[in-house]
Amino acid sequence: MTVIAERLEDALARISDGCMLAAPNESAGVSMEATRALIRRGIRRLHLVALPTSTLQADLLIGAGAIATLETSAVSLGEIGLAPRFTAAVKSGAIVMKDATCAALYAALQAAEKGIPFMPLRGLIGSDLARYRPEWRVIDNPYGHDDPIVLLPAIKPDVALFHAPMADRAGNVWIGRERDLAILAHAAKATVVTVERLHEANLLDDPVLAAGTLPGVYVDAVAVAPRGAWPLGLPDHYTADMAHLADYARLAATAEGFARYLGEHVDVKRAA
Amino acid sequence: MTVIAERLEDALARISDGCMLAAPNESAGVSMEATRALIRRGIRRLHLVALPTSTLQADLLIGAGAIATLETSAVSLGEIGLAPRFTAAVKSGAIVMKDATCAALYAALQAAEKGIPFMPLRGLIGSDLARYRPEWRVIDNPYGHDDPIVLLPAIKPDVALFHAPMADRAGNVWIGRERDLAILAHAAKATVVTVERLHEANLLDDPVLAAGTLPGVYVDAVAVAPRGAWPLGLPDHYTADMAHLADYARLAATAEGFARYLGEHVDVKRAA
Amino acid sequence: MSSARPEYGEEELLASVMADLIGDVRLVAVGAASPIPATAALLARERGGGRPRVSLLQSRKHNFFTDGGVELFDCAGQGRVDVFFLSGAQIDGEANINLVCIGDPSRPTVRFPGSFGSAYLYYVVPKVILFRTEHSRRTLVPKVDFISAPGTSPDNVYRPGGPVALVTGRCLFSFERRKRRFRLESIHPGHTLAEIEEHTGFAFDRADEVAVTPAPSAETLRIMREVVAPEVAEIYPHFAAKAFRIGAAA
Amino acid sequence: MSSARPEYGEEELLASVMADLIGDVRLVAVGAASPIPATAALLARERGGGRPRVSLLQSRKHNFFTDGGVELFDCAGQGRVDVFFLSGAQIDGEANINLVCIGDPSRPTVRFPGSFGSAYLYYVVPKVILFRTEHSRRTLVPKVDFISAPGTSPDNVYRPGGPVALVTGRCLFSFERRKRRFRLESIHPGHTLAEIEEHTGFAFDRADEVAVTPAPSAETLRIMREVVAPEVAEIYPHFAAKAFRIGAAA
Repeated sequence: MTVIAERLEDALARISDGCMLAAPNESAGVSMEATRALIRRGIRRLHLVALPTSTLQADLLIGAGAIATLETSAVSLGEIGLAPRFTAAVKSGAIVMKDATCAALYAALQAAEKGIPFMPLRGLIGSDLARYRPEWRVIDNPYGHDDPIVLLPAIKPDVALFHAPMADRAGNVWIGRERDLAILAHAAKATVVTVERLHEANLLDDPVLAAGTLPGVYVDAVAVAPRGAWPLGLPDHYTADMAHLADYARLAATAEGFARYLGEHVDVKRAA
Repeated sequence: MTVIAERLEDALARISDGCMLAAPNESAGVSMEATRALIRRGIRRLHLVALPTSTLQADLLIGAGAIATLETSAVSLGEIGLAPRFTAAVKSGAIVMKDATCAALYAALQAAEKGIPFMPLRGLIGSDLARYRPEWRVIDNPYGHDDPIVLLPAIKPDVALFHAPMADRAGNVWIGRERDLAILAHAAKATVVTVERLHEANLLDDPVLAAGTLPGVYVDAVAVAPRGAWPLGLPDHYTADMAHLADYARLAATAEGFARYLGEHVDVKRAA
Repeated sequence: MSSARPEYGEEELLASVMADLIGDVRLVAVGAASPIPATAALLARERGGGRPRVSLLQSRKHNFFTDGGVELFDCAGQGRVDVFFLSGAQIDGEANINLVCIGDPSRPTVRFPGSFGSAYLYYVVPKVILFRTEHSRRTLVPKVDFISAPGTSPDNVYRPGGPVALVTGRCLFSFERRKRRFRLESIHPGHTLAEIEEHTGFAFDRADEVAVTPAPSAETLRIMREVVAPEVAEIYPHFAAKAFRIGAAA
Repeated sequence: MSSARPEYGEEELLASVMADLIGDVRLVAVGAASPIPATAALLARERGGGRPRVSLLQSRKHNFFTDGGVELFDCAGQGRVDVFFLSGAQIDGEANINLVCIGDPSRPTVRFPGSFGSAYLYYVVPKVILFRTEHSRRTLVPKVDFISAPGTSPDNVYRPGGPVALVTGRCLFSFERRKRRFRLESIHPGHTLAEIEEHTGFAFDRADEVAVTPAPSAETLRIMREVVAPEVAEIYPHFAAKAFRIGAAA
């Protein structure tokens, strides 16, 4: 049964040092509140899979020393520019960067979703991405003639973590058209969700809401975190806090500035 | 651009003799109105792919001589019993029956959805289904050791045909949680939909409705057909007409009775 | 009906047996046209205070899947579906099931509806409970004519799942995968070993003394009739009318 | 700025060039951080009376996908996405693009955000329009340091898609897949062939006389400013403020 946690920290208990953590990008719903709580807890050695890209979440975790391996298709601060801690960490070799491309990450997570060991995918051949991914095997398509195709092994995260508009007390989570969140939850062994609010009725009782609902069977823990994506946006709810992100980019340009940012915005929990 | 057809027959123009037609089962939304119209038009030699099973739709098309090949996991009339025309046609060899299992049909259609030539799937090995499907190839899982796994070639239907609650004038179709309809539309080269009614606003403008909407980019033609799933049900809208289905089962037990059913319920169009 | 026989119907007994077989698990799924398994699953959920979660594929209300028909199979592939129920037009002593036909499949003498989800779910769901009320040499055969799904697989075939039991109108068999044989666990009240041997087309193991299937407890009967029966009646009105004498105009 | 130069900005010219490149197609998709391609796509849609359909991935209003981020890639794999836009930190003369790094990828001297969707979409979208406003020997190089996605593939590699053109701040190149070379098609008003040769790091083909890129027509400018600009401003307020002098408090 899904735990509706009183404290965010309780919901995050199953995200342990060294685990493979999967998260969506900001257009689907990033739990920044949980990300800050994990940093406060001092989480270490994460293998972060960001589907398919990341922005502040990866940069913050990297800067805080929480990430050993990052697997994603791109990290930047969007219109604000490069992600400073990501860039510095890759250049210094502080993290292992597994560069991917969006479609390959989707396919590998969908392989886990379907319980199959691998998924074939077009493209990829001749990209240097493949040179650094020996696990991407090229086979001859059994249904073609001299037709090489890449196989991608399934990615099965230990935990998926994201933010969504609402959940009910049975653990059903309304994700709307952000189906990436369903792929993550289906593929991962466990799923932790923060939500803007609890919906008092069962989301599955209304056929219109049910169409956008991830069933609680996939969801291990839910915690309420109003504006939990801040300073990123949540689609149809609030936009990104661009001024804050610009401040972040400025501070995070140096290790000292980043430490100051952590002190001001992460080390102390926001007032509810 | 999607055509919102004045006449159902116009929407069906792209479903031609000999094509591969894909349809969902009755728990997702079967367009029985379109099925009757196709029979009236005298359609022939269909390769029907029923995802993952069928009931009256396949039986009616078979009885009317419209089907050359049927690819599905089961055909019956549910609680009413066996599907009489299906049973007779398989026994006499009048149709080619490609027996499948639900998960294999989903995987093969999802291969088309992902633009990949095949999809691997667990199970299947040792089933006699595989004995009659030489196109289901067994390979050794490249990520395992002595680990045989079946590959299923993609199924790419020419046309997907189904019934849904509503569409808007841009061709967006509200399918709710019946995601099988999206798989069919994504996999097929063209999609024809009948709906209970037109929704005057754009379905994508409302985030809650958008979560259950198939975008018009996949939809070639829409026609309005109130109670278009009758005598089958449409989830959350109306239930199956069990008395009518029982009558059908009784009549369709013989070729003569089936001809009488066609004369009474198919040859003449229902009043709107 | 013997005068010593407690006051419950055959369907209630079978549902009670199946509910006990479900055990303490997270998720039970029930396919179409399965009123007794549906009753058993809802009974297990009610007795477990909401655990296991139950998805009745034929129900709108008791089916929590929202990703279409594919979700059951994906969910099972992920290892999340603990229990599923399968039947067979024929079931043989190695737990192979036939849902397709008798005779040459291209010109069969008898044709059944088809394999449904069996050729996948039988492999990946850890506890598959086989059920077939009709216990006869017609249904329980030495060897099935067509293997929709095999009871066991060679060691190198990925197979986390498979049959654990077979519930019939006469008895309960367990299945031992290693030995590829059924074992008679208990005989339903009112039935005999001789009768079971007469009507079973395959050989099976048994103890010298075979137990009698326990009758449903008063509490189980109460829950089944008061809480579960109305839920089942929404999906299977004819069945509920017969099994529980409730609902259904027909 | 020459006094003969018509009254339009560089962004308007580039959007007009890209809109012409789109042609008569069914579906155009535009990725994140692509304000000029977004302007071009919306302009093409407006001029075509609703055709092509346009999906701006960064927009809520102008993104019709409802199946999550995966849908663009599936849709492209199905062959339904006719046009996409890609950029590169480096682009070389064989249309290889680099979005990853310079130097050893495990210890690069320069690191870019990453490959995004390029290593898939570049292969399957029939018309990929490359764009890079900065036209310099830093961006247009003889050979990229890292191939995020190759401009061409061997004949046996499944590749229905690939680059058709490269739009820079100075000119328009077409790309000839067979020859694996760019061809200078037209030089933007105010720029010269000598300047382009000086600032391009790779060799390219050209006619003896290279055309001047046509200025946007008055009607195109009107549609762009009156209809498209407000739509673009909702997604890219800073860009719209600069390019169209509208909206955006900042």
